[in-house]
Amino acid sequence: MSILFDKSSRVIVIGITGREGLYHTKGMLAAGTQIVGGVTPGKGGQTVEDRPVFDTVREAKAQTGATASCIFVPPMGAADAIMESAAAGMELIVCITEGIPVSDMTRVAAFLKEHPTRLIGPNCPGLATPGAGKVGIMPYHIFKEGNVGFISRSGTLTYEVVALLTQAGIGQSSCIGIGGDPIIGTTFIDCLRLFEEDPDTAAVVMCGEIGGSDEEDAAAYAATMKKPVVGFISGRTAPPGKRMGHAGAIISGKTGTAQGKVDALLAAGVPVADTIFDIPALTAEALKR
Amino acid sequence: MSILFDKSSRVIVIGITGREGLYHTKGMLAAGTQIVGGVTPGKGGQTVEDRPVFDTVREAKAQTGATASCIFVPPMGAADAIMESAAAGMELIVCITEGIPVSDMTRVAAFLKEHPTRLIGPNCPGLATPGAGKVGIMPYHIFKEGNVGFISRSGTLTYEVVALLTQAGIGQSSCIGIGGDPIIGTTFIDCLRLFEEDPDTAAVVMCGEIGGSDEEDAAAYAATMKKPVVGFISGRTAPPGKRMGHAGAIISGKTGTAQGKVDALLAAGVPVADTIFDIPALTAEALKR
Amino acid sequence: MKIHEYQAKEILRRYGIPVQPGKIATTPEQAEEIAREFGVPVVVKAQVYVGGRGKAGGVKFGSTPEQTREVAGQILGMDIKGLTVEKVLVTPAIDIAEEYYAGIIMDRASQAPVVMVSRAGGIDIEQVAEETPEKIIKEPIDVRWGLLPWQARDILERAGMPHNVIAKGGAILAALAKAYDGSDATLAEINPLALTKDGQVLAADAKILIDDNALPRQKEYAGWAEPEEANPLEFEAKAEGLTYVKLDGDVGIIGNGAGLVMTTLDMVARSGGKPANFLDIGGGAKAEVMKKALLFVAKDPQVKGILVNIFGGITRGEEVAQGIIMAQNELPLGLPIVARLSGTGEEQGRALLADAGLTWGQDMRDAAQKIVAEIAARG
Amino acid sequence: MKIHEYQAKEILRRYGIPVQPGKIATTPEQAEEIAREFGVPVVVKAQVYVGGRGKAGGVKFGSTPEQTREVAGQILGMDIKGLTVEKVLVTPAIDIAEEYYAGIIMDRASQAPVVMVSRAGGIDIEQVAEETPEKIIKEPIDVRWGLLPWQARDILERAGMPHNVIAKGGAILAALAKAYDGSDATLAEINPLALTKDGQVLAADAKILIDDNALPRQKEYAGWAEPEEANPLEFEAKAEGLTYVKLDGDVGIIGNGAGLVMTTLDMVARSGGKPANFLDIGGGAKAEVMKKALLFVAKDPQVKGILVNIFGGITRGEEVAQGIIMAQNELPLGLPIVARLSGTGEEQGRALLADAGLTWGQDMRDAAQKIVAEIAARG
Repeated sequence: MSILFDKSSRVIVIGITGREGLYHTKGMLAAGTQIVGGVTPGKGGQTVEDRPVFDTVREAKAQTGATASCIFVPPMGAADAIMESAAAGMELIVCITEGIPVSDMTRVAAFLKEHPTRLIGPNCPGLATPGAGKVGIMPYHIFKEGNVGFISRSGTLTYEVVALLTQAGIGQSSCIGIGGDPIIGTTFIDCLRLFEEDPDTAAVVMCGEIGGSDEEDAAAYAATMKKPVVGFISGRTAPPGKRMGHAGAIISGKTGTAQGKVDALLAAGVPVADTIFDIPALTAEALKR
Repeated sequence: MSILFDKSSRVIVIGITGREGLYHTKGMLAAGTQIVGGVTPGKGGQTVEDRPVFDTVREAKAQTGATASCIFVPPMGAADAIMESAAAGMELIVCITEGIPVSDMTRVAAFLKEHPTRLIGPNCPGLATPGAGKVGIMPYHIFKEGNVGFISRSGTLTYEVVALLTQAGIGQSSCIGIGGDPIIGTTFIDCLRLFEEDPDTAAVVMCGEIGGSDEEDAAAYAATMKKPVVGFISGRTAPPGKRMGHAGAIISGKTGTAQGKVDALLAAGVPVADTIFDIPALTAEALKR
Repeated sequence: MKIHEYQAKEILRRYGIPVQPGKIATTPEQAEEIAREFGVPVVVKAQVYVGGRGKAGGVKFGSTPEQTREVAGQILGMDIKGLTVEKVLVTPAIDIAEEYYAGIIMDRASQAPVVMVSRAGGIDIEQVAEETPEKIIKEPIDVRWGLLPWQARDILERAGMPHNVIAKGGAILAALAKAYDGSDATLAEINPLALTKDGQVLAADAKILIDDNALPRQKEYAGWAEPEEANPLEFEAKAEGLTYVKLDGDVGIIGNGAGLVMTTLDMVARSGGKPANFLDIGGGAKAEVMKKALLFVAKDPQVKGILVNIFGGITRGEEVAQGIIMAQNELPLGLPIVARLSGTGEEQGRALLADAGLTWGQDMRDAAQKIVAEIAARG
Repeated sequence: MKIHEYQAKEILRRYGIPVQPGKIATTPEQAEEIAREFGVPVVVKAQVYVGGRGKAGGVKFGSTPEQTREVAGQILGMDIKGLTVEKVLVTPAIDIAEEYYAGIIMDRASQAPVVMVSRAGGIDIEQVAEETPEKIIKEPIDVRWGLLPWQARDILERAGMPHNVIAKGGAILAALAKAYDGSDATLAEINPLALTKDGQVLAADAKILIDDNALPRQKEYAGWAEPEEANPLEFEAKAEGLTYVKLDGDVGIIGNGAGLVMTTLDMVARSGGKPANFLDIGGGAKAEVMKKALLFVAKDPQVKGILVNIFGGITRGEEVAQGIIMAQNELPLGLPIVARLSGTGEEQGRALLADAGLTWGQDMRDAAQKIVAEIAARG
């Protein structure tokens, strides 16, 4: 029915006592997510929405049996929260925080090689499994249960496209916002692999953007997949050398152009939507294959 | 016939163009050691004693098929030379240098966990296998081929005791100076294990000193060995809290006392010589067992 | 964040990398004085945030103090790729025997900084990478250990540097990696790393980019910020906390979320318009932020109309509508605005816009087509 | 290398650890002035390199500036365990609610620094370790990552610190680990880490030992060196590059190699003598070094005879013998010297000694017995 997250997932919110953490904890609870507690160093012993708050992730995991962390910690402390969650043995870590220094993320990347876990983000909207709930900040009402996997680097663009799919009657199995930073824990190709193995996913929509070469790598893998993939690339009008909002959305020299990514997807047999309005039709077509 | 080093070992000298490096390169050559080259950054392309000098260990290994490094690099660069040798894939690294900052050695210790190799030292006289040669600075003429393994933390004390053994007609299989620093690559217990497995060693003499608990650990292992071990501990008159020359020779609180080590050895069934003059007799007796 | 050559060299100096002495002049007279102090010949180098200063005439020799004043006078005030030269670096000329390239750059693929070294120094490394990639040695840094001195030497050796440079060069490269890490750089390069005829190795030119995300903990370097772009609007936007990129067209664009704004630009282009900018107001923006964003976009004299595209999640439609209405009175009369609001507060927002007589679009495509049509209608 | 409390606190301050302000006074009048500046009450603390200053009367309160002068006058010049107090630290008194212990110490067994934290602060941690080891949380630092902030908080939490201290305390502990690493310490401890009644967390006392081997790269801290021991000979030896330890007996001992010298001490003791010192001349010493060592050992007024024990490898017997002969004229008349030379140059050395009428021993035991006998003979 889903990848990475389902009804059995037990989530703790890191930074639960902050403004953002608290707001989205309520949203996740409303979506039916099992929030079992939270962590804010120095505020252990308090409760938030009737959930216990702990000083450390280790303690939170020991007391609540949590399997996933959702991180709303300010940028300078977020890498630390990721490493703490990984060391505590969390299976899934979703880091929402935007603005983490890239050198911190290089350390996180090295640390995660020694601490097997799945990191989504940072600088991402999180993930949702319609019918089971969400981890992160996606507006849950736009989803519809179904069999299309969805992957995107972006937040609001995800909402736009998911809303279009839902409007067109196409439901989703799981929806992953992988994040707009240059260094992220989970890339397109990782998600494609997971969806390929998920019995409840029949097709995948991936919305890429300029910068890096994750879309190209994913295209090469998509060519080998049994399930159909539909692509979209944003930033076709972006000039080189300019960071388009996302730290990762930048064309450097000749790498990371929208055209290069579109070409790679097409070459891999992945139909690419011209505008987001073409995505539902291409997806419906893909589902027929 | 030996542990760690034999006639097939191919040695490069790191710091070969320095005063110490050059002097002891001659000594090692005189002892019959296969010195195949040397390394001094910036002096690649030169030769020393007809051996080629390289800028890097990687290059030296590639060109000469070296299997062991002998390090004579000044203290501030010695840890770097150890790591370079380990990364280049040396099987054996002997670091003679005294005075390496202990924080450098903590990094070396962590690095070596990821780069399997055998480090002897630092702050040690190296090792010798009578009949095959030596790696390091031990005076080679004191040795005699035989079947007693010898381990010591100290340099000149080693020479004294080996000379006494040789005088008494007791030859040695291999002789290892493990070094007097608090953090060393190879400890008593490591050497005991190697000698226990060496078919050409019949008994082992270990000369410990105050500081740390390596002798106690070795005693526990010696109790389980098939081969007899003879012990000696120096520093019985050393006061607590004073560093007796070796950075590692210091009694801290109640740990590291000579009496504690003697007691541990005796409890493990290891006879302990009162003075070094008693070592040959105890060894001869052990060999009869 | 960009910094000037002289500032990059100051960072390198702090990490023990040999750099010629140098001083900044903002007038020709100061340049002359510095030339007297250091002794001639000197090099006078424009301090602007662009490459190719040499070709543009922004780097000149001064063989006497008087001539130094003269060439400084030519360079100061010069326009290089749209940037006015306001200061020059005056530094003793060195007798370069060979030039190398040494750089550390953040590499997405390795999720780590990568060291790059080449004997083909002094020229644009991207050109080398394209034409003769075999002349570049690249190796990722294991951030757990940092670039160890022996690794630095090993890289230089593999890059084919002569023996006599390996020891000095290795120390410089290892220090460059420390400088990169310590200053939270995303790029730190020495180009050329010069080997002088008298056997010195030093950083003859340097470039460092600092991670914007790290500026809160790099307070000193954050204080070095200057207008970075030919277009001062981008600098102003940064100061006001807006994520703004200036583009060439005439359709001002505001949205929430980087991916959505980029997609909106594409949609405007596909509808026959030309985007004038990228502006992301982020998540949960209030009316005040929306108003500020509109007024900011309108500052660009090229802008002939503005498209606002909001998908409400945390951002509420009525706040956006209120912001647009608040901005109306302060915006140039008759500047067309088309808004598209969707999601949270969509109904209230649209009602507010309708009451105020403002145009709204049914969806992103509809809104894009409307603003393009309105601009075209007004000529 | 030992440093004073006020210097340790200066290092902690550089790493952002909260420490009360403090100033050093060398006269009672200065102490009074500082008390006026900070405002009373203040604490006046003897700055000497030993523990237990409090019990020895080296820490006193000043509730008025005048009283501060008075107590400073009592403390300055005081003898604490053989050391004379030459300076005091004057610092505002704080209202401590709870005391913790936080330390980083080099641990041989883990080949890494170990963090130690305890709620039983303010007292000797070795005593806590012995009597109530369960009150100490110990954890080695993975030097590849350093002590990460979350690990610091986790350790505090496990040590049973109250919730409200975890965040502030964690930042302090992580900074302490950085200070330890950055200053090449072998020990860095805050004891007590004080929680004040107004909710502050600060380092009320601090102790740092710096690795002697690292002093060449810790130039600033190396410059802080002062005589460390009650016996000034050890400090002087250090300055002269001799590895010397003062002991209680009357037999001066010189040898080459730490293990050999230690064994020589044991042999002298076993022969009924009492070693006056440990002195290792190292490998390859020349005659000049031997002479210097002899003259140095003879400075100790307790020394009644000297044993020289050399096993020649790189060190040559004739050099040693020449050194002894050269020293003879400058040594106190009639001070017995017994030398034992073995290995390289043994024959030549012995011949030189015999010519000069000096005693030599056949081996280490013989030499030890001879010097003990000679001293005994002279009473």
